[in-house]
Amino acid sequence: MTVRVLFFAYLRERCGVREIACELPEGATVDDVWRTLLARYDRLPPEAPRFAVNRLYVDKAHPLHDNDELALIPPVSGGL
Amino acid sequence: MTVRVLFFAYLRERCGVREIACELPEGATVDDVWRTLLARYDRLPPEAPRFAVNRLYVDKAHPLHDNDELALIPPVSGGL
Amino acid sequence: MAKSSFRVVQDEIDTQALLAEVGAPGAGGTTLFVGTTRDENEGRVIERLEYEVYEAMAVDEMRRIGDEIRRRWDVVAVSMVHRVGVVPIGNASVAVAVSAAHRDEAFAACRYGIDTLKATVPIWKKEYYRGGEHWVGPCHAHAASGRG
Amino acid sequence: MAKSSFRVVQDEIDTQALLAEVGAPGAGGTTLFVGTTRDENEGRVIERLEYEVYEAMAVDEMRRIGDEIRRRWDVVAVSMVHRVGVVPIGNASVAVAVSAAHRDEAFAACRYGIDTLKATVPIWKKEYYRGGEHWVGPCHAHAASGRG
Repeated sequence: MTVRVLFFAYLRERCGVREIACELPEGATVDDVWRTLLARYDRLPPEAPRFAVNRLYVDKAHPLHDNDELALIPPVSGGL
Repeated sequence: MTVRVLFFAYLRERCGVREIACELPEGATVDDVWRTLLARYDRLPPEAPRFAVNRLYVDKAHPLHDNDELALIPPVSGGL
Repeated sequence: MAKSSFRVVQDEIDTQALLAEVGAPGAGGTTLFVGTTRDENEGRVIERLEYEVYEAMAVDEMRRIGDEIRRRWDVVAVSMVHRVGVVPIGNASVAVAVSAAHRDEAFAACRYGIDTLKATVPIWKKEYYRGGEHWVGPCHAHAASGRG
Repeated sequence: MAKSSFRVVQDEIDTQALLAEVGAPGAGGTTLFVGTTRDENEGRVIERLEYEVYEAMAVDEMRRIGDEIRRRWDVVAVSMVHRVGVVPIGNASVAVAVSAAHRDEAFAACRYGIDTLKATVPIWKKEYYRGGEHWVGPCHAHAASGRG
């Protein structure tokens, strides 16, 4: 299955990418994607950000499905 | 000494007067004026309103001076 | 730059001007409360609303509330305005705006401002409804009079 | 008549329109919070501010906050708007307006609205100051880079 992964703010700048497609085995979770990204992007900080799947916050154990949109959400700072 | 007495809202309507001048002996207090008014205006309710002298809330024992402006302040209801 | 003001007006309240005047580059948050005249009170359908004011004291009293706010909270500016005379239903009758570096102060001070204004500023509301009229306040203030 | 809305905009926030849309004859009180960009943060003089947004989720998240407000408090309408892109210093970057029959609800719900928006809505602020730039957030988000 394929999942779109979105990068924002300092994660986007650090990794130099706004969006990638990830090929994953069936049953993969958010955490599986995160480990894949850590291996691929040296400049990703080791502490995980928050995650959203299809625009809803989820935890790392959340199972993914084909065509899901997974966003890495660094600490938000709107409303200031 | 002379004190101006101001009537507002339902007290103004009940007594049919907006402002009167009161002649008072030296040393008179707000309470002295209130008793005078009770004797003069049948339709004044017996429970006293709040009082302000020269635009500041005062208690009934407040001593008056010549040319003071004494306002009868029925329960306020602005800000709604 | 930021300016506090305390006013009684006869015409529409300009909330935009109020927000603008309390604003400043150091003020990160502004809280504005706007009180609007309602079409109903305790089951009565209100046809008209009129406010009477002891204007000189009302402005002084608002200024004193503003001074107290500045003593209690670290705010940038406070403005208050009350409309008097006939106020059409659904229109703003009162507005309180407070700007501060942080929103805790802006919220607390604005809340204190409207609460204290309602308790102390010498303004009186009269409701006209079908069949009578009524000075808003405790029950002895009722003065219904046959009209319809 | 009253209308709730949840928006991300690129241009000036129209607080007047926001107040108008949440207004209704049954709404006696409206509380509006406006957050304004400041010229200073932690001792740095800010020259420019830019907000990045995950727009689709930001709007969804604001709508969820609005739903939660309506579950918790007896309000008439809730509107939220956040400006993104470059926001000049001293301009409104965010506004939350809540109308209710009574001011307790209007204040509590507005406060909850801005607090929750700040905690959950996916928007990020970047400050540009003399000598660097910085994504606002916990310290690991610092990314100063020589510019001047």
